Amino acid sequence: MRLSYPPNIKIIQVPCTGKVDVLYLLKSFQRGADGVYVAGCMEGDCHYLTGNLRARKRVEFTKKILDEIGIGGERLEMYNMSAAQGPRFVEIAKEMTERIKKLGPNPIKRVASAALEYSATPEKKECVV
Amino acid sequence: MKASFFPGCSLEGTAREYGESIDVVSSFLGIKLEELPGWTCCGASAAHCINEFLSVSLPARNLLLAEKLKHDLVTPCAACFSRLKAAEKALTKESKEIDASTPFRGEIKVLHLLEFFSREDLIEIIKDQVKRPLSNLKVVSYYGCLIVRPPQITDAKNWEDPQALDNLISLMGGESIFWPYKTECCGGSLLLTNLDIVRRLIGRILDMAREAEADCIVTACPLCLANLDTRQEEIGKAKGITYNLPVFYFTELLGLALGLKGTQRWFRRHLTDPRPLLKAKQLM
Amino acid sequence: METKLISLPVTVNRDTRFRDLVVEALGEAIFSCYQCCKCSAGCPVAFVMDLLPHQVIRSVLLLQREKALSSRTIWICASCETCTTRCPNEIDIAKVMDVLRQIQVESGTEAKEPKVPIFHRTFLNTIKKFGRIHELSLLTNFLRQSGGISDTIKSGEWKNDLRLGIKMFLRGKLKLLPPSKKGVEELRKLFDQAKEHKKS
Amino acid sequence: MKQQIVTQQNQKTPVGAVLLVGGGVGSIQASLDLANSGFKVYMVEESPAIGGRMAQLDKTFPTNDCAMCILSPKLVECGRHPNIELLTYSELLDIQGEPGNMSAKILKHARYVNESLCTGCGTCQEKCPQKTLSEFEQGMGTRKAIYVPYLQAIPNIPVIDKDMCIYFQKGKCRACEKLCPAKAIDFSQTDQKLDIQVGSIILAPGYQLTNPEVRGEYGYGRYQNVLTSLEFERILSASGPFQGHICRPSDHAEPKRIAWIQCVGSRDPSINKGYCSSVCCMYATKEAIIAREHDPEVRPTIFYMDIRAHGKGFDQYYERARDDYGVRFIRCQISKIIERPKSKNLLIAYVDEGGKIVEEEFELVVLSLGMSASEKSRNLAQTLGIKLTPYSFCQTASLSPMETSRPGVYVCGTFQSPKDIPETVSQASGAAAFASEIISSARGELVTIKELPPEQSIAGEEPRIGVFICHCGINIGGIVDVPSVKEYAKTLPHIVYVEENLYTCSQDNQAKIREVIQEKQLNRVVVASCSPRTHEPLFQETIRDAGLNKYLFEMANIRDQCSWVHMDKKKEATEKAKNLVRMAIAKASLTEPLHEQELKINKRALVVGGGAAGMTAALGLADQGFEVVLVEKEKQLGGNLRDLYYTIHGNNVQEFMHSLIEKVHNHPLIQIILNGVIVDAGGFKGNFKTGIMSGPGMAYRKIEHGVTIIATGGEEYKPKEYFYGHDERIMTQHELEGRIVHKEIDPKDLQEIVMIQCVGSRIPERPYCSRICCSSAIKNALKIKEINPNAHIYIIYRDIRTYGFLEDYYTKARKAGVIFIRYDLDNKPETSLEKESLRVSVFDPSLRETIVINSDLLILSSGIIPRDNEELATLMKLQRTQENFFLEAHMKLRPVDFATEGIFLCGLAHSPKPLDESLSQAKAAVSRACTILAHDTIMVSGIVAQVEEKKCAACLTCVRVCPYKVPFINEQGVAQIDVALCQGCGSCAAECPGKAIQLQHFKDEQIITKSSALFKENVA
Ligand SMILES: Cc1cc2nc3c(=O)[nH]c(=O)nc-3n(C[C@H](O)[C@H](O)[C@H](O)COP(=O)(O)OP(=O)(O)OC[C@H]3O[C@@H](n4cnc5c(N)ncnc54)[C@H](O)[C@@H]3O)c2cc1C
Ligand SMILES: Cc1cc2nc3c(=O)[nH]c(=O)nc-3n(C[C@H](O)[C@H](O)[C@H](O)COP(=O)(O)OP(=O)(O)OC[C@H]3O[C@@H](n4cnc5c(N)ncnc54)[C@H](O)[C@@H]3O)c2cc1C
Ligand code: SF4
Ligand code: SF4
Ligand code: SF4
Ligand code: SF4
Ligand code: SF4
Ligand code: SF4
Ligand code: SF4
Ligand code: SF4
Repeated sequence: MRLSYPPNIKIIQVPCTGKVDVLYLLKSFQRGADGVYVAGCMEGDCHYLTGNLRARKRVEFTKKILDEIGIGGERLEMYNMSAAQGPRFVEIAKEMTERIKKLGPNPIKRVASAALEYSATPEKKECVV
Repeated sequence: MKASFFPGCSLEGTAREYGESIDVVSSFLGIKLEELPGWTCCGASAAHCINEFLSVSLPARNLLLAEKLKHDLVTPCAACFSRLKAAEKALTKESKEIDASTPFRGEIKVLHLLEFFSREDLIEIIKDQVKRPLSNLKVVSYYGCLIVRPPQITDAKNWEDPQALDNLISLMGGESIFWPYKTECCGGSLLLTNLDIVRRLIGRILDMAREAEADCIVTACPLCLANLDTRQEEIGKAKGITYNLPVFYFTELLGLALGLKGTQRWFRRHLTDPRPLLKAKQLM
Repeated sequence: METKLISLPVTVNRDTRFRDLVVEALGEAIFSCYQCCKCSAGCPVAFVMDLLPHQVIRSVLLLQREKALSSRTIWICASCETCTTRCPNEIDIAKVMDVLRQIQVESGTEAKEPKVPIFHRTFLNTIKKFGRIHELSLLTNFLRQSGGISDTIKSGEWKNDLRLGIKMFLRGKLKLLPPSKKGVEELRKLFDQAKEHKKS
Repeated sequence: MKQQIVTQQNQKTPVGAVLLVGGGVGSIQASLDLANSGFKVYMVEESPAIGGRMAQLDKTFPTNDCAMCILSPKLVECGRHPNIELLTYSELLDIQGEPGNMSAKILKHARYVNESLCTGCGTCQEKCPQKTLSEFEQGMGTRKAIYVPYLQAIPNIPVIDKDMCIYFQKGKCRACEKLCPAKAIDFSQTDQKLDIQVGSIILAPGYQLTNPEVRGEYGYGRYQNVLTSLEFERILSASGPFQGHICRPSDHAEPKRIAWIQCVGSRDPSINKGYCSSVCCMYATKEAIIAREHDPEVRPTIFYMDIRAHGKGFDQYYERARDDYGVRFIRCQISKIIERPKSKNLLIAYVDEGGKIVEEEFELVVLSLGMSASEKSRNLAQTLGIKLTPYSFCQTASLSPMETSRPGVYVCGTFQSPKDIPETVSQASGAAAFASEIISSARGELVTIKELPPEQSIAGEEPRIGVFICHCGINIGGIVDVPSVKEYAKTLPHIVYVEENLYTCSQDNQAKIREVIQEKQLNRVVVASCSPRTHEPLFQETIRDAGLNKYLFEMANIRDQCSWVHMDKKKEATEKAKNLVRMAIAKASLTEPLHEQELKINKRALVVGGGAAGMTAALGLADQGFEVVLVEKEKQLGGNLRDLYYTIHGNNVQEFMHSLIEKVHNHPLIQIILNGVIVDAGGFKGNFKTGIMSGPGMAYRKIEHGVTIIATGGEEYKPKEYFYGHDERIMTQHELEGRIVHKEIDPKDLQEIVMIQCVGSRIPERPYCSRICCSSAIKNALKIKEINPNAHIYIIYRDIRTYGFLEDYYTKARKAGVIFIRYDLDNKPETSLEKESLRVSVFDPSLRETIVINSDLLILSSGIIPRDNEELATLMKLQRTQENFFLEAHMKLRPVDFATEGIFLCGLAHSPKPLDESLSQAKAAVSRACTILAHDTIMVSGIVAQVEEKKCAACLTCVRVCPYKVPFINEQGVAQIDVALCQGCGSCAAECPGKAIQLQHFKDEQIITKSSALFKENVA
């Protein structure tokens, strides 16, 4: 299935969302990402047992930091999806893009919009889109 | 084409038009249906209910008579068919002491008239002879219970979705409508004892035929026809609807499609008069 | 604790004679019933039954003779053979009904639906007398035997029936004269033999 | 003596190859086990691709994993494995020869596509003008005349369906030939016959759905909205004909009221399908749950007879469906479906809980069809001279369900009996153990081991990056302006070489990449193409062949994540492709060679537990030539077998046990330690060290071993219910069996016996089904009936769970007159115990009245609980379920592996199961263990976490976080991570507060540089 989603989304692979560091998320915003989301496996389905649960905690934590420093926690999100959920992947990509468009560009920079996705277990994630 | 014919008791009474149409149609098609001489009642639903021995021996007597004549035994009634087949199975399973001097050898077959009319050679003839195609006539086929059930007895192949009547309708140029109540029970055996149950059963069948947008119903059994035809008015009245769904014997429709004489006379005998419908469809 | 009892507890019987009769007529197959209810779910007259077909089988297996024989079910079963046709365990439920009716009739007690056995008896008597069924005689005899005439009058049904009767008559559907008594002698013999084939 | 020599001379040496028939999940598992333990594998699959039925499923119970996600990696592994040869679109015609040395005749159908030229680009499929219904989509979707059965199919090579192809039928077209960029279409191909030499054969041809038309009353084929369960799986599937959108065929409306009818074509002796298909109760439950998840307004109803949730975790799944998802379960077999002529809705009449007839309308009905052996596999069995059961499944020995009637030919999966995926997988491993046992002396003889050039050092070099950008036919090139991406790439730092290819992955381009690496002295390679999922290993292999470390490869995903998903936005897609290439190059410039550590493997195995499972595992490994240490904590071997006398199939258990014990004792490679207690454990896959105290003096020994098999078993639950222990007439099934055998009870003296099922099982404290007690009760009831046919036996049950062919015994028991009475948890039977009388009263839901039975005996079918295993679990860091059974790595596809590599489990330690299944599982553990023991060394992945000791504050964060419990604080007081154990998830690195941990290949610097590369232009 080749469903389309907005091209402003770029994917960075990590072995597991458990690898997504608070640092990466913050750095991304610092460099100019307008939005970032983390796409992990379904809860309870983590290839590495509990990585996605940890990631969620970190994302929640980073959202707070973003709120405090004035970038806004809404620009960051964590999603869970299985590799079979192509349509959901697209839906999320669209939803996130819409959300970021509404929020406008990252206050740190002035140029166009881009979102970054940290995606786990690449071999699973892509087979659907 | 020759066969022994077991008319069953109702052909001279309530099902007169069935008998008449069978005569006319079969002689037109060159079939010799010879009434089994000395036949007696098969016991119908009564015998098996209260007397095991009679339930086999009553039909068996007829079967043995027929075997002597060496022709297959054809019957137009579902109940007779069912009883004769049951006897046939019982006799071939364990030669019962009905008449030890002439055991049943199983050399003849018991056939329902519908089966008989579905023979390939007859189908070919009918196909060629249709004079007045039943165009635009939307028909649902009603087989009832005992022509098909239970398959161990009836040897029916497609007992949950029989096709013989539907095929004949299509052959005659009518529109055979698919509906789910082809073999739903009409309560025939309870007609005289539990009329209210029967009314409910018939009511459901009529309702479904209406829902399927049928113009009429076709059957192959005197009891089924009697049930579906005679009680329409009273059932409809209780529900505040007019069914007006004529019920035909398939041989009557054959007579009509083949352009044979006498159809008027048969149709007059129906309680739900089919003539207005046939006129409306320009089939009369 | 909430109790779900509908009737008093029944102590399981140890006397298997009743069940043995059914098994004799039907074979061991009846034991294989796993109470799937398919027979009942497909029975066209289940809505008026006091014991559903699967319960009839169950009562036979649990040796509850009275329950089975005094049921309305065994008489209003329309012998449509739906249950038999579809039972996954090849249990001839329709035949179980027959056997229970036969046992009931022989027991001499009154049936729950007395009209039905009377009808069947009248039917067989008509055959015995004429060799074939004469619808008019059957009808009148049955009404007389079952007290049906007064019933129909009471219920007002007679108007309906009368109207129907007249219509049938007008359409030539009522044969007035009984059939000639072909083969009746032979049949008598069968009826005599039948008496020897009682159940119990 | 002389004679022996003669036969030995005649006997050819075994062939180290195995033939697998079928390409379903069973076959895939067996082939990977075999190929990874030193054997050559040929896999014959009749369809154009492997995957079997599992590839068609949406999710899988009881974990709801996506079937394709968990299967796909295995498919890819099979497709790429140097020792597995896939013979798809082929069939086995005949075999000749003796076990160990057979020759197989195979017919390879013409594909009309040259397999070595085709790159799987899909152009032909796209352009072929001829459409037809897709078998894979169960006729609900379409495919072309030239097609690959499904998206992720392996091999990804199309086949021309001759009957549909316009050229073959009418002599014109050849569009595919014209347009194939690889010139791979070959209309001149013909069917080929191959002869293959193998040592043994495994049959895994799977099942087909039972024909729904056997039960005409359900109207399949006549009623549009009556579907088969497999059709419904496709409807649920996101890659299915409706993209996972639930809609019904008649009008494509979204059905809300959906009904499932169970046991269609199963448990139906009237059509010679007397067996239970074992999976349909669970898959219907699963489909109902998923339908609800797709659309919360869906109201699922399941009409069933018994819910057969007899597997691990199944009862909990069923209860969740009922309680959390509102799935309505109604116990009634349906007699008929009625389609309403206008709405095409479906009417179903059923008997409700109160014994009333109810008619209800549904918008969609799914028939839970059972499994049948296909006619083809029946024919195959006949040609091979293999006996079939009366139901036409493969006949096997009753205690060895993988051995067919022909020596050297084994079976696994659903052709042996209906079963789910985990059981198929486990049996497949078991069959692999059998198949390899007879050829174990030829291990390693036919496998290919690649010679690699030495790796060149790049230490101190500046990055010199080569970039290869793929057009993928028109897949990429049709959308993305590849030449401009190429020009752009040239402008980026460290770039030495850029090239565009039509197909970067084609054979000749692989050679080209190798050349360029040499020529231009490249030390990093970037490929911008399809997807790392399928192609990364290929390119890594290519650069390794050229002497570069494989971690110096990086991929930019410009097809799956760019051209395919932005087809309508060519300009943006090209921009994005540039971004992706820039990011990949940025990361590549920082990649480092990683070294996979090579560790020696200790070829000894430790088996813990000397019951049936443990002994069988020990023997299996020893017969494969490996040394085994078998530890049993009791003073003798046997476990539960010691007081088990007969199985339901009539096997003599004591005889079986004694011969097993004797074999174990006499095997030169098995060392038995009785009265052994494991007191410490350490090490990792290939190199474990376990301390055991044993013997009367409790002497301590340290055992070094490469693998561990846990077979610590389970035991009977001692009931607290129903006056157990208060009266000698009340006992468990197990006790009854013993007393009958020892003549303490004479069934002839008994008139009335009551058995109560699920004692101690399926209750809140122990929510699982013990799986064997239904058949144990039936076994003992039949035993009593055999001796005393007049005994009245009443079995009071909740659901009878005689899955698979065990159903026949249930039928047999009923026929013998055993009466079954159902109860619910909130209406349990009650016992009253007085001096003389033992009375059981129970509400009979059929007659809806309470029945009282004056019983001579009350037999409790008590469940199985795990043996005390807490200490062992802690020592070996093994995971357990809530109920304390051991927990496997993955419920579906790794049923006998622990998450910790190198440790396996089997028997009752895993979950309750009958003897034959314990034995199969023990064999499976053997096979899995062999995949490690067969090697001399193992490579440990380079992607592991490393601690920078100076930065470590010993805060214990990593120790807590690691899902595999790898990090520990060493003697130096800093965290240490064992590379052999680390799975490379990176969780520890992400949480280490001092940033003392880095995950190789995904270092902070590498990831941040890569993500920052996206913004370089913007910020600059
Ligand atoms: C609707 C449905 C839902 C299910 N859901 C689940 C679930 O959620 N979880 C679960 O555990 N199980 C589920 N199952 C069961 C699961 O499908 C099986 O357990 C599993 O597929 C069995 O695998 P197998 O390898 O034995 O056979 P198959 O998957 O049938 O594979 C056999 C392969 O052999 C090939 N083949 C056949 N004959 C030959 C021959 N003569 N020569 C060469 N090749 C041949 C076939 O083409 C096929 O590719 C479900 C089943 C159904 C019907
Ligand atoms: C009550 C009961 C009734 C059964 N009835 C039937 C039946 O009728 N039909 C049928 O087919 N199957 C039956 N089974 C199942 C069958 O017995 C088992 O499947 C089979 O025996 C396999 O058992 P096992 O080897 O996994 O475990 P067990 O037989 O339990 O053996 C495990 C062994 O491991 C030892 N052990 C435990 N922990 C340690 C440790 N830490 N260190 C060392 N050793 C340890 C134990 O002492 C024991 O000897 C029954 C099982 C039970 C419990
Ligand atoms: S259908 Fe057959 S098995 Fe099912 S309850 Fe009725 S008699 Fe028993
Ligand atoms: S035969 Fe009797 S019990 Fe059976 S389905 Fe028909 S009416 Fe019901
Ligand atoms: S030749 Fe056949 S397969 Fe090729 S494109 Fe034409 S129809 Fe399709
Ligand atoms: S077009 Fe050629 S290379 Fe591409 S998939 Fe088809 S056959 Fe293979
Ligand atoms: S009881 Fe068995 S055959 Fe019936 S649906 Fe459940 S698993 Fe399938
Ligand atoms: S590497 Fe290129 S040619 Fe090969 S599949 Fe991927 S994108 Fe297509
Ligand atoms: S008795 Fe045992 S096998 Fe049967 S359902 Fe209960 S726990 Fe499961
Ligand atoms: S990378 Fe994962 S598995 Fe490895 S030590 Fe860290 S947390 Fe554990």
